[in-house]
Amino acid sequence: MFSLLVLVPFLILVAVNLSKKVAPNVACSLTALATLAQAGFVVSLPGTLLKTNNVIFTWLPDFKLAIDEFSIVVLAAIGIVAFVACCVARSTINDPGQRATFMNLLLVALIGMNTTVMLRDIFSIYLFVETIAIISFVLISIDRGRLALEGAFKYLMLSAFATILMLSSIALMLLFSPTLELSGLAEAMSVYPNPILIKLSIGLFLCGLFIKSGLFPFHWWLPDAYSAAHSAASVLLAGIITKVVGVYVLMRLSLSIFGESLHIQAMVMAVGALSIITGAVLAMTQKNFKRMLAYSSISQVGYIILATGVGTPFAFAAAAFHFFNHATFKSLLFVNAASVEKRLGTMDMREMGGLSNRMPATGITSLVGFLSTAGLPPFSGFWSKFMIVLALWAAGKYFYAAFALLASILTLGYMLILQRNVFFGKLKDGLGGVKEVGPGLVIPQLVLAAIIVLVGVCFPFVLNKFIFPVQSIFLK
Amino acid sequence: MMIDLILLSVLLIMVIWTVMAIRLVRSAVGLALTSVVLSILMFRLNASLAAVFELSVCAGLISVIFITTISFTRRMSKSDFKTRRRQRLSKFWPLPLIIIAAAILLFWRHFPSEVIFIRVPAENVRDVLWNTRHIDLFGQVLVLLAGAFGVVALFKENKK
Amino acid sequence: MSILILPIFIPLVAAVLILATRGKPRGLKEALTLVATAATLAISVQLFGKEISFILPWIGHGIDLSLRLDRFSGFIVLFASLFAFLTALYSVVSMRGKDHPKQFYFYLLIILVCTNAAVLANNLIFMLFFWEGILLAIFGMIAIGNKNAFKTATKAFIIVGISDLCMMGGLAITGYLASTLTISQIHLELTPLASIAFVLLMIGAIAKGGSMPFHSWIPSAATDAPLPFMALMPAALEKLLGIYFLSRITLEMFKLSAGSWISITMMTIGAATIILAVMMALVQKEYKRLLSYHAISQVGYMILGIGTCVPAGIIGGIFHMVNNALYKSCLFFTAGSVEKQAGTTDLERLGGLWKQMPITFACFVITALSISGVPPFNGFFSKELIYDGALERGKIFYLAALIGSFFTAASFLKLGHAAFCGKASQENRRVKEAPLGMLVPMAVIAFLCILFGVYNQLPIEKFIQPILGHARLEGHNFSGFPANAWLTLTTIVVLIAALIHHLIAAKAAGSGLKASEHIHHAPVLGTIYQAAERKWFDPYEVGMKVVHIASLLLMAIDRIIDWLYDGFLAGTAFLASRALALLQTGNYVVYIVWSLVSAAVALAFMVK
Amino acid sequence: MNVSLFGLFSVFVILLFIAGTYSILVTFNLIRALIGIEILIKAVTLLIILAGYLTGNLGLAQAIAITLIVIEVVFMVVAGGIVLSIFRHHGTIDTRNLRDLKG
Repeated sequence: MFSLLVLVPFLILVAVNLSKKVAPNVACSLTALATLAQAGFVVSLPGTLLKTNNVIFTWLPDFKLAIDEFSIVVLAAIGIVAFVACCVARSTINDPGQRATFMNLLLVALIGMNTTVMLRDIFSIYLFVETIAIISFVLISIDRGRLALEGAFKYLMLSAFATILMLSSIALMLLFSPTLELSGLAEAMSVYPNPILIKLSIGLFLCGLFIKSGLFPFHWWLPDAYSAAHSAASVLLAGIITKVVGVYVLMRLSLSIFGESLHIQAMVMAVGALSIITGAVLAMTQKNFKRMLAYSSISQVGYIILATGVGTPFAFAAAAFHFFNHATFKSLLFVNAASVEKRLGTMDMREMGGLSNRMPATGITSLVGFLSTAGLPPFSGFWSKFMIVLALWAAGKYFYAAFALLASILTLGYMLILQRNVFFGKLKDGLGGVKEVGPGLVIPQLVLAAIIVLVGVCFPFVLNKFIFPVQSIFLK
Repeated sequence: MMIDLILLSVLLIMVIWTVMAIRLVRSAVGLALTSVVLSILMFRLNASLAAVFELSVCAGLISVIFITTISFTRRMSKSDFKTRRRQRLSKFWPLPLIIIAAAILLFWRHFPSEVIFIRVPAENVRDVLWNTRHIDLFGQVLVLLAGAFGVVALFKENKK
Repeated sequence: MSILILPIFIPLVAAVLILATRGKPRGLKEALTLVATAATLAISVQLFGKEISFILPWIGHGIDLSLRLDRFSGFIVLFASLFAFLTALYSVVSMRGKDHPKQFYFYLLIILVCTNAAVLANNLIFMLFFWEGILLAIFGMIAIGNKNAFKTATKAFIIVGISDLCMMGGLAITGYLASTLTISQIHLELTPLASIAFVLLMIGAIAKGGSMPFHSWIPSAATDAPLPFMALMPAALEKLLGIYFLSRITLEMFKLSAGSWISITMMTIGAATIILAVMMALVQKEYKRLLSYHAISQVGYMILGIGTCVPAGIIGGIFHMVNNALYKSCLFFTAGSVEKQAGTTDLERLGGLWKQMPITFACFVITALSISGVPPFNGFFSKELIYDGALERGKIFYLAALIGSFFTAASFLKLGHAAFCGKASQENRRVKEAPLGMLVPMAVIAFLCILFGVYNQLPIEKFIQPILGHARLEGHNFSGFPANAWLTLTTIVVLIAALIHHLIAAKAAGSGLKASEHIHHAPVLGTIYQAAERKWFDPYEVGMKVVHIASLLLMAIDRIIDWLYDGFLAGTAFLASRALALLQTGNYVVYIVWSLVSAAVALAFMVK
Repeated sequence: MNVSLFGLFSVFVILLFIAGTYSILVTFNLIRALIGIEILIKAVTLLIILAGYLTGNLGLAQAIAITLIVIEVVFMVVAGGIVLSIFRHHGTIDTRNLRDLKG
């Protein structure tokens, strides 16, 4: 069953490219259907998964993939965001050839992400992460604009350094471990006598992941790439790709091999906290809509990393929950940005104002995304941030708990600035003729807003069905 | 041991030449030569299959890619070349010094003096690739697909 | 699903439906309210006497939707539903032509929902949720009254809100001490911390009941809020809820002994409330305001009774709660009838109404006799039990209760004399009897007053004694006339004294209304009354004055803090933002250097 | 013997890292930056093969190295495409043109 997650996009990819007659719109629809099906399939899983305990499965002999409760949360997020990116691409990329290429790349990225989530081998994880990174370079520069190419090249350079760091780490791991499978690796680490080499290898890999996920002192490429990318690409990139290649992998590895040392936990938490504060502070003075969202993304990812660093099952579940919520509300905000860009043709916030009057659906859904990001009840973001603070407190990290609470005030601050400048306040002169965007963009906005509200309102259900089971990974 | 030292030194010199060469084409050729020396080192380390790949793909294919890319960009004029030479010398002269200083420092400190290795029974690389790591083969297919679509996206309508 | 959820669910559904109605089919809201309250009443009759518990997992970690029905909560739910039904019936007529009927019925049902849920709840957090819901409903209900109503609503909100905050603190400490949030599992010894928790919880409970010093919103609401609200909330449901919770914490959640300082505190609060509020009531010249002060005064009896911590007092307190809810809501109903028919409740303009409104008058007489404690009406028996309990603990409390009784009788003689007897003024000649829909609830309650008096075995043996259980009763049976004949005799003497006092004073002053003037203008009391009329004894008003002065004083400090937040902090944040943005130079070489330096620092930290 | 072999190789690998990083940091030429990355990847490949040789786990090490070479090629093709596109926009391959996104 789970191999369908890889097979279906692959078959669509083959079918779309084999015959030349297939219009890009058909590819769009097929991909959208597949991603929706993925989200639905994954969400229906937990009950059966727990019953049959069918966690590790093989495809060909030894083709080991595994699914657990955490993978399910991530797979659902992948399905939703890929669906949204599909819709956005359909209505924002005008050139049919480019659209077809975008769809192909999206499908390859989808296969890559789905496989990454199921992998349990550190080199294979690196390989798929690199594949997705290469796709991201192309996605960013898909319309070959001047700034987009600049962003793509910066990402490429920083990503190359991340690659080198991760590969050096893998080379060091080969010295003390006969296998690169995560469980075997953890075992080898526990018996190997030289702690410096182990810490060095873990540290190198972590630094690579920090670059890939865009955490504070490593974040440099992220605002440039996000703000310059085509809007469909930025939805995909900000919503899920960076999160899977960086944050998901970090969380997955923290389960088996990072979790041991207190030093490492302290460092991960420090990086997370730094990202929270600097991302929020930097977002406050931004003039570019997407750039502000990019900094906000750094800040929110900081929360996930902070919770991951705690190392308790509850904190990890909270991080997984925030992972999902961040994927939904950040992609919602990026879709809002795409809508505004489609109508106004610019991302400069000084030229915007009062758009909510002219674009009611965009304005209201952006409000939902904003409230969820700022962590106000009853939206989903409130619950996950609340859980993170609780987990920090329960683990005795009082300083970080207070810090996370105070930092949400900053989040509220920059989000208020954003709303005031773009959607509310007085309508700017010359924007009187702006109309609401078409259904191609309104539908994904509504879908995402509905998910955010539903997850927030049905929190107890979501918590018991999806989030608390994540804790059971620690027992396995 | 001695041969290794010599080969490594040659590798390092090749790299320095690659970095410091003034014309880009020479840099690309330097890179190809670096690959050749590297594959010889790999042969010495009993990694014959990887060495063959290194020789054919890196020394061959990647050099071709670089030279093609370079040929698409504008060629340097003679006067340009002379000014560039002065600039480069002023920029790159620290590199050999840094390398020598770092080498002396590292050897003098007996860098990593004691590292314990976990030895494992040898396995054939073909077995590893085909039997235990075919997920990597799938990944390679995916990378190639990504590259193909990337080339389509980046080059397709450049003629327009 | 359990049947237990129905008393909460039915009114909730009806409330939501009412919100959804448009004005089109007239009478739909009223019909919905009547049907829902009647259904709730029927179910609560079914539920009464059963013991069921029901748990629906909600958030987990001890916070569950957990309900418990026992003798006590079943009894409270029964009466709450009864009063809600009667009030709804009364409102159908009395609210006709008033503003905001939709909101009124919505709040009425929500109050019923919250009361039932708070009473049935077996989980502290769950209870608190609905307890706060009542606060919001009170605010909304008062706010739809007349012009001043919003101010009064704010006053009520702040006073009740502060006491609810105390209660939240108490709940937190209780939960911490008991390490469970399930009410039925909490049995705490009175350690110092537990005493603090108890006092905080008690503040929440008695403030809900309307005791001093949390009373001052009630007289204001009496003139500003819609009248059925007064009959429903301060007269009935709030007493039920407040005293219910007070009894729960006293009898069940904390192990309270008769000699503890908490018991003395409660009795003192009770006695003080009785006397102070009744003194205020005595000099009122407005029908509803007078009643509202009695609503405060009577709660003093209940707190005194429960505070005695002896069986007679507790049974008396709970019985008095029921009786008070009955006659006080009926008295408010008569006030509503008079207001609707005569157009005013100002006692100076009323008089001689007994001819025009005989049934209303009859109901008034019965309930006034009840509240004054005349045998054989219900008020007499509950007061006797409280006297009995108070006498056991100290003569001073008994004396206070007795004085309260004297003034109660005096003020109701004055009220009846001024409103219904005497000479009818010119404008009152054409007043007619109230419509049937208003008379029926009054008559039902008046009948219940007589029934619970003459046949007091029914409420005491069926409803109240099972709450305490046999162990606490020590084999006594508290129904029937008091065992101590001296008590009865003293009460009757006091009542007769009140009557004589009234007759003499009324003759001297020339009218029934002015029968209390000599007290009003007595040497020391006069100044106290003057101060009270200037609201010097109203904690809320005094607090507001202090706050006003303090706010003026703090203005300067406020400016500084404002600068700190607005100028300094925001400025720092923006400055930091700009400074950090300078690092983002756009040159990827700089990015790489930064990343490598940070990686080196991170590695050094980790390998260290 | 083995230890010193590891020491020798690792020192040279570090020197290669220094050379590659230095060239990336100092140059203003996009293609030269890519060549710097190539050098870094070569150093890492050597390190991986060395680790495999030292532990006898050459099968795994070679498999990794081969996969790495494939990634390297695709990476370079895409990077070259981006560099060429940049060249089409600016007419040069000077990195100083890539400083418009900042703040």
